[in-house]
Amino acid sequence: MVPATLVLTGVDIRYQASVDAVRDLSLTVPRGGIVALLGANGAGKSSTLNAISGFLPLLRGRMMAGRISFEGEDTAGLAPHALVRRGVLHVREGRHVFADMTVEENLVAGTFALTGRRAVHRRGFDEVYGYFPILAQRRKGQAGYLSGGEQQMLAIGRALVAEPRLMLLDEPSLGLAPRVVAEIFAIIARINREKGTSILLVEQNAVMALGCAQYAYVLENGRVAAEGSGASLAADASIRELYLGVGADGAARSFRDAP
Amino acid sequence: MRATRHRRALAAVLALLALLLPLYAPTQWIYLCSLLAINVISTVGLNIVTGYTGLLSLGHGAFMGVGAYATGYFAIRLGLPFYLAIPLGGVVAAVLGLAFGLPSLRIRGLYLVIATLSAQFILNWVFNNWTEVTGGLNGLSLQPAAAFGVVFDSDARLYFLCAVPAIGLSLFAANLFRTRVGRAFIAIRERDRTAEVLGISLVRYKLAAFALGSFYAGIAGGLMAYFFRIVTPGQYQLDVSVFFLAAVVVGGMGSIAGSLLGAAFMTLLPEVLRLLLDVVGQFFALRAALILVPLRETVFGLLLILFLIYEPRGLIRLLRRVLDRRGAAPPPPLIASLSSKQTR
Amino acid sequence: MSGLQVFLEYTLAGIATGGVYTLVGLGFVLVFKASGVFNFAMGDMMMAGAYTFYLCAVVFDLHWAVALLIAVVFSCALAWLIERTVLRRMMGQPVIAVVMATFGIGFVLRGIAAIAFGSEAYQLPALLPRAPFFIGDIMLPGKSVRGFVLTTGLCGAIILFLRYSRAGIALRATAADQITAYAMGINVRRVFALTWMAAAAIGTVAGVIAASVTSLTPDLGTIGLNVLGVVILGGLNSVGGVIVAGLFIGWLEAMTAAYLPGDIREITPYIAVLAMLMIRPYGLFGTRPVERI
Amino acid sequence: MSALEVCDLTLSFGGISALSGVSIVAADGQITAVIGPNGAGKTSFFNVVSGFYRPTAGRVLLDGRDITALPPHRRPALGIARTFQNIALFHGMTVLDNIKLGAHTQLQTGLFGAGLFLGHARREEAELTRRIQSDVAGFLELDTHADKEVQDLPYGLQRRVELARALAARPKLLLLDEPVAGMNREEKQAMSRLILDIRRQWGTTILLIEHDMGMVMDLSDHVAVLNFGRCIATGTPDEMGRNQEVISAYLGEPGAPLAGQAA
Repeated sequence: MVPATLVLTGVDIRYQASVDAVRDLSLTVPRGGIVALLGANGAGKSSTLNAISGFLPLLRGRMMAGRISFEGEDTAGLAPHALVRRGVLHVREGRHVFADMTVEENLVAGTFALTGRRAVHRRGFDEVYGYFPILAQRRKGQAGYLSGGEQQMLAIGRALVAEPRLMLLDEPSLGLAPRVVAEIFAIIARINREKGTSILLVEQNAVMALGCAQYAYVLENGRVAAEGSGASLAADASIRELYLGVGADGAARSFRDAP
Repeated sequence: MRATRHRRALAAVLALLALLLPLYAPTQWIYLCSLLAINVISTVGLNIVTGYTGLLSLGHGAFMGVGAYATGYFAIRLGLPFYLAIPLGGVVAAVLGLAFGLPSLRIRGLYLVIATLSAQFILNWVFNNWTEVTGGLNGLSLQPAAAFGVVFDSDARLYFLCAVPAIGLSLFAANLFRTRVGRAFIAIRERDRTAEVLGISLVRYKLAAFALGSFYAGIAGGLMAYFFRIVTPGQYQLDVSVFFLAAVVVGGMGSIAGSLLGAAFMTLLPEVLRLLLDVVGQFFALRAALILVPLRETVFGLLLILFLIYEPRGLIRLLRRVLDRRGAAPPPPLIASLSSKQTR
Repeated sequence: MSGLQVFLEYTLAGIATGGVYTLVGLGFVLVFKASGVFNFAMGDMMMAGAYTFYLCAVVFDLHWAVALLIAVVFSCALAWLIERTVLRRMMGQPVIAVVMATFGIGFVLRGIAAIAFGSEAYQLPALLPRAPFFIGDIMLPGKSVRGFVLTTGLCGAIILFLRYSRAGIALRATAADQITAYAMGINVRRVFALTWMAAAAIGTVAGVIAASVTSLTPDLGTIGLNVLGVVILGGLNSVGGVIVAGLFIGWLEAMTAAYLPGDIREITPYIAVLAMLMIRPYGLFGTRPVERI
Repeated sequence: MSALEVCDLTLSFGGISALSGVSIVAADGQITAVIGPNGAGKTSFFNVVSGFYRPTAGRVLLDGRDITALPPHRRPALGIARTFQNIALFHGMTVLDNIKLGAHTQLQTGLFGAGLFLGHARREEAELTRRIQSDVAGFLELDTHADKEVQDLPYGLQRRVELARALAARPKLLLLDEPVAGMNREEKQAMSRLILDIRRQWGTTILLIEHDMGMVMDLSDHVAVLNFGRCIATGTPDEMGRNQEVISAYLGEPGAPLAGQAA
């Protein structure tokens, strides 16, 4: 049997200020699959991604328990750049393109992940420009002047250059107009299909995420509150409750009446 | 509550011991302790600015110089008695401090570092070149301080001249931090934008802290003038600023008691170095006199680095940890809030 | 000699000195850009490099190129040591603590140099030919002009390196956003160490040029402090700002030396800084930052 | 009557607009929730109200008085207090000192009074300590922690200290930026009760940014929904729960059909 790309078992994450971010989280990203991680703000979605990509220590957080294994290997203790060089690419929330650099220079920055694997090459760039033709037009322009959607494309493209085996996408829809969001999700699905890249997707835009994910987990207060196939969750009332507070149990959650 | 009462009793006993020092201490001690008292004032002043309010000043030495020269000028040219000349010297230092700090305090902390560094060099140049007032390279020579028929010319009397203001100004500073003023200083150091939302005017409080620190420096300089009875440009150069910076860091940033410890440590250190060099000099053909100054600079620098790395909260923290048996808790970061935005 | 000619002569001489300032400023900005550290010891690192060069070239009588090479290597090693033992341990501490530490480093270097070499001034070997240089009727000191050509070349190389090389991109990426740089697979800690070493190498060259134009004393590093204030105001993020600021200060010093009495030249940079703080508080090229809370 | 009235607020940074034409009214003594997806401009809105950002256009009125151009440190004296999304306490200070800072503008002691610490300064300080102990600390169940340093407290308590600091100013208008982020269900319930108690006890007008919709539905009298820097809807919680535009802003829109669904 082929091992899953990513397996988390019993992961506990805590930050310095003794906030419990995530408790006893287990999830699996199958090879070549798209898995969505949904939940409200502060539910622990970003913390989970940071744990996988090794950023926790940089953010004063710690993994207190549990195991993270990538392609069958335990990745605990690996420095973030080392993980990147193995093919775990984290596209952070808020895009974080290098605003003062040109589009192409941003892509060059992405090639550092290839250090030790193979030399820099243009083919990767062309592929990115193939997925995102708009970036090709802007290749000499400063990234800071791109629109939000274009910056998101660049952030994904920059990760793509590094030939990822697993992409962690943190809220790619953040602050983007619905039409742009649809475009970006279409390309994410295409990348997944054509290159077989496994994807773990953190989203607020539940409809979009469930539309392209095969499987999804819903986090609430650092724990998995629900999980299932994308389609089944989309039909589930718990998603509505999570976001709108008007679930099937209706008024059961009143704070006003609490003693 | 009990802890603070203990601490206050301890402070009272120490103050009493300090005031009675000439009764029991040998002469060399009295000399060193006078110097210590002056250094305590200056260190406390810099601690208010740098330790409590988080504004780094590299011009503290120059502001001491301003106090020394102004005091000398008031005493010699205007014939003012020391009890007017010294406070006025402090005021002049505070005003000059404001003049240099004003443009930068409106903006950000780092610009103050540059402005104070500029103050250090510019003022030093003025000490050298404004001959009519400063006496140029020859400097100013003062008569011993005198008032109401008492002449402060013996070691013991000079000691009182320095110790009384040292105790008074230390108490003044300690009191600040029992009130809204001191809390505002610390709040600015920790998170200036949040402090603003609580109604603290950043500009006003930064200026107040900086002026107060410069005033302390000026008073220390004025006492120094009467202590050595001479004021020369060489006394107030950049190394003096580093000396007091080291005193603040070694003693403990944000602690008045720490300032005392730091000043004591730094006052004794050159003496220890001198002794060491004398001993070593007997075995090797070292020209101790030539080496002493750069050796001191090296050691000041090293102390600064070592304390910043290994005990950023200074000797006072070490002392508390030794005294406090329960002190199992790890030391809190000095300024936790700033750490994450270190680069900007 | 006409007034205009004197003016031009001083102007050109000043700009020539300004080249060294620019170089020191670039070393400073390099470190700041990558790691966010204000290195107040930059001038003293430059002084240490110059003494190493002196030791090799004069005391051990090596060829100047060999001596320079050794000096550069030594400086790099020193910078690596400083980065490793001091700055890396201070990561996460507030800016003022780090500034104090670099200031302390400067004092240690200066003190050690003074203990080892005393405070007398040394002359460096004639690295740069002394023969004066003429532009039309204007005579310029040969050392300064050739020093300027050297510094310009080096500045150009640095700028091109930052602009076009892959390592330059890594450096700029780290400067812009450390976590994202990690996310790109850039070894951020190594970038820090490398920039310190690069700054030290640049500083050594600047130090050797500066010392050969005048003379070598433990106070050579004061140049660093002179430049630093100006650089900070020139705008820390702008390489162009550093170049303009460095040249401007060189020119201003020459002007005050020419037209103002006394040795007010010594404090020219500081007066310029204070004046600038009053007029343009966010720096010559800096803009009021948008702060996010 | 409205305590806070924000009219036609526009805020942009370097050409990118964070808020455009936002008008929100917080009625006196009521709880108004500001909701919307991440990046919708909620915190920017708070930052304009507390004075960090000067809006590009629009006005902020407090009790009818125009405070648009007032610097942030002048606003607490008018009765505005806030808490922060990421707790912004002063580490290295005790809980009591942190809370006392909230009352800064209500005290008078100046530099010299403070240094001498005689008469007035001493009395003022003692009076403040007493008032905080009796009103705020007791109310928020912090009295046993007064002398602890804040960084030693657990997260939930830190949030409470921040709230206590804001209350020490006896504000007329309280801005709460995600007061229960990262809390578990029990802590959220406790905090919700506190917020209701504050309103009941002092009649404070409250503006609340919150993502927990259950809590918003429950606590607020009035809801304003932001999306892409615009206010897309206002009304009662129930109306918002049924508003199609609000629902799609939160759940996302299917938008154009996907080019290719994953297999």
